[in-house]
Amino acid sequence: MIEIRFHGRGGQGAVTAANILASAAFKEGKYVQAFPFFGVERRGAPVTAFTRIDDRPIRIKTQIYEPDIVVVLDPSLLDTVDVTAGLKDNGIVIVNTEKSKEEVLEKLKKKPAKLALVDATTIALEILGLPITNTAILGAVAKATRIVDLPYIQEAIKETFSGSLGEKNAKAAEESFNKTVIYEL
Amino acid sequence: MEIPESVKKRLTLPAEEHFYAGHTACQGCGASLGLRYVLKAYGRKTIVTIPACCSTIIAGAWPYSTLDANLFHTAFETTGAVISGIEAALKAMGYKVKGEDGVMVVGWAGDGGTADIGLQALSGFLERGHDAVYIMYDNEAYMNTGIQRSGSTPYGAWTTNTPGGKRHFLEKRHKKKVIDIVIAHEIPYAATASVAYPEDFIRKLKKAQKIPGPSFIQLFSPCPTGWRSPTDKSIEIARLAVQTAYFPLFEYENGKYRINMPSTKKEPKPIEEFLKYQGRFKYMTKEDIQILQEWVNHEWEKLQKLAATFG
Amino acid sequence: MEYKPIRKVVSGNYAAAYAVKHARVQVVAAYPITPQTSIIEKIAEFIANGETDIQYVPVESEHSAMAATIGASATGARAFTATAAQGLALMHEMLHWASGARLPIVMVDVNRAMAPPWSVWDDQTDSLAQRDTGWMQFYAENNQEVYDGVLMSYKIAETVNVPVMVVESAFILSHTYDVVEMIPQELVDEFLPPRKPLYTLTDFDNPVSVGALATPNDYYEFRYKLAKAHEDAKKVIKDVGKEFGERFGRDYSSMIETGYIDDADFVFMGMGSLMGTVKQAVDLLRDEGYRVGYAKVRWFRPFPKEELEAIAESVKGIAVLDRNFSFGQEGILFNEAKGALYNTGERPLMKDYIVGLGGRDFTVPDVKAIAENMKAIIEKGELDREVEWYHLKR
Amino acid sequence: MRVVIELNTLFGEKKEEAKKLVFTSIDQYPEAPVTLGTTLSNFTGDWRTFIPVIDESKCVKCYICWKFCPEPAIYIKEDGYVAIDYDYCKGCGICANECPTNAITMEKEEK
Repeated sequence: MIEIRFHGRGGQGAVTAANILASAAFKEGKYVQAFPFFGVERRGAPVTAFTRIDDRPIRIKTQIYEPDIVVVLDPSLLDTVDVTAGLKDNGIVIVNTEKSKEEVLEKLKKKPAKLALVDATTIALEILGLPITNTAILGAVAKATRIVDLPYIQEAIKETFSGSLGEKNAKAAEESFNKTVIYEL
Repeated sequence: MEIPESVKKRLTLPAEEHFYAGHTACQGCGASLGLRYVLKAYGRKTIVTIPACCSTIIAGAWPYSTLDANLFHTAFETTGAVISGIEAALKAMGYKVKGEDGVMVVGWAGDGGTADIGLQALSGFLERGHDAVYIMYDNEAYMNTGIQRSGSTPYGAWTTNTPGGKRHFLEKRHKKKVIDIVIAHEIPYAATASVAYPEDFIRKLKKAQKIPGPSFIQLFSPCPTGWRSPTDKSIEIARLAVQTAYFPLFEYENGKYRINMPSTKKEPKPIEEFLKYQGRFKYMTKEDIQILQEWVNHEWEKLQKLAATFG
Repeated sequence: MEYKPIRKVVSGNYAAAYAVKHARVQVVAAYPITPQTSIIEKIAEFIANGETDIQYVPVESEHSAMAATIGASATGARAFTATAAQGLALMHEMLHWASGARLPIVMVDVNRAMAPPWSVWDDQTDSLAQRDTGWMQFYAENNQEVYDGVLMSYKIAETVNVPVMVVESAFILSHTYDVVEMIPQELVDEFLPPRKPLYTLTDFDNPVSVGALATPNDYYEFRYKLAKAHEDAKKVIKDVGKEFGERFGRDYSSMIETGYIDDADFVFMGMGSLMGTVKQAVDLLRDEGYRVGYAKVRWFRPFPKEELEAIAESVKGIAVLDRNFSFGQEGILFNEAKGALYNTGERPLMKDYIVGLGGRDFTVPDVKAIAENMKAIIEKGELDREVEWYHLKR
Repeated sequence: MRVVIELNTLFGEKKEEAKKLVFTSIDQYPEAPVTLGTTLSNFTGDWRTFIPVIDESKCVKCYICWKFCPEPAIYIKEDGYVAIDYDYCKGCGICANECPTNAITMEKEEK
């Protein structure tokens, strides 16, 4: 079972990202589970969301404490939230940022096995005209983790957002896939 | 037996009877008369909902029913909600609701079940616009539990929880204007009616049947037991309530007010006329009567202005 | 028609909404409350898209939600509502009305803790406090069981004319997306034909009055009829559960789902979503050599006394996991289970663990810790204490 | 005085058919609390203290009494005059009070 934790801010679509990732994995024939941190967070507050992916039905009904993968949608969270809390030793961290590998590593409490960086905000602004990074970041997830192939993610995005909005978001994911830089640490 | 054909055309009310005798209403009960009139107006293709009130008992204890129509008994505060559900179900099941040949969905609730505990459900029913008729039979107190004051009890009335006594502990608030609350929902049709004027009541019931959307009728309904009045005076008292303008007859239809006969007569009788047969008012002082008279005058003037301005 | 499931990734609440649509419910009257609201939002979306002709009554309170649902069901329609916690408590009076009038309403309750202090998280006390209202109660472990539970419940309710509450966990199911196998409409229709009401309010030639005053001479008999209906429902539940399994591959023929009972020293017994975590943990414990099993109580009302007795016969201990509490006594399932066994002579060691109240996460390590404690109790042959507030900060 | 009870009533056959329903075994009860008969089997006439008596010579066939009877227990005969079903009349006296020609009087009933 692979467990993924998303960190974002209310309104950025972390929960939607978790759901789209689950849907994409489901399309690949996996069993999935996606859920928000069961809180009462409002727009702008830090939020977390989770995705589980497995080859067998997932029975466990708890929050994720030791993720395999952490996805950070908002770079400012690195300063306020311990995003690597509980991260497995071979864990992957994916961050939306324009900062360098060194700058990001300095902010992480635990060094991941793999770090993936992409400026998803700029991609989102260019393609969607909005700083909503949930779909763009999923391109980076596809590239860095190989748990789900990009076309499935794009398909799941188009199911979530209809018409041209879906197309644009799918394009954002692709753009992000291409621009993501991966560091094996 | 069948009413002779020669007589039928002379009757001022529908001949058919869908309200069975043998019920257990008190002698001289206004509510039982009101229910009889409702079924005369709407006939058997009617679903009546009755919450906790005297009519729960009047309608018959299991296994007997006083109504020759379908009836659902419900909890005190739920009339508005239950008739909403019935109407929705009828529509889902393909029935025509309201109108000449439609099924009539009727809520029949007392003043406590309407003005007090049932006000929220009434409001929901009204604002959602269901095709049903809500009738509040107003006997001005909780009679089924043994005469306790309700929001609809008038100023100066004795009830078992406004018992007068040394401290002159009578009802100190004027009657809640439920019909005004109803009209504030801007429903298509609302009216007052009285058991003393059954032709007017049935005309209003028929009108409510024709007009789509929610309708509301507040029916003045004497209770000899609770009002401490002679059983034979029920109709007379109800008539005096209209003639003194204590309970004027009027309609509100699509934003327009219309005062109905006989409330159109210019000079209402003094309020003492309405009070005279009723033991519940016997503790009122002259000052009390004056306070009630002033309230009646004020409300009557207000209604006349509404009718003149929005008639 | 061959059964080819339609697999979707949906939340527990959406699973409920799909089941309502597939059950061809005719009237829905509901009021928003967290975490139930997305059920009615989804139903509203189905209506807006023209996918269903449900008459939707957006009532002004939960009390009215149940009252309107009762009105609709009495008229003859298949009716649904949903709520949680405070809303369910507000409905309480009308829950009695629905069962007393013998209306086969199905309602989803999203288990949520009662305030104060305010909490929107999972806790079973809201639904268990409705224990004596005459409703049947089905507790779903996962989103699939929410979907299946609603469909089966209509069939069961309409057979015995008793309403059913399908219970799912706040957020843990209601807002968690999971894979649900849905059944094609034609096959649902075969499984669940249109309702045949016990009575309606639409026979205008033979009118009836429903729920009239019954004197002490008759009331008693009507109570017995309802009691008997619950007793009869046990067989109906098993039959419908079996038929569901034969048609759609998911068997619900037992009211308590068990695992590893045959060679278990002790079992975890509980209801709802926490049993998913328990199942996962039991597999891990088995790998580590623990002789442990599980007993997931699916139906709390009617209470599966006979099945419980069979379990009690084969194990030395039962660790009851109560995500609920009856103040002044103990966990509610624990209390029920002990009471049910008293006259059977089966006396396994039973301990009550109060877990997960108000959404406190109940994890695999927690199950393991309880297993450790339970193992020691069985080795010693006596309880350390009867009721343990497991998570309490000490 | 003893009043002769007329066979004709407002409810005719329905009154004839109405009977007390007695349940002596659980199997006789319906599954749900739905009614099975009318209240016509319940004769409320014995509630009376005073009994309305009609003087047909004063009756003008206005039917006001019929209109205001809360039971209802007043019916209209073939000849157009009104009569009272004393099986149901509770003796409230509304009919006498409302009668414009005083054709109905309330008399003390001997039982």
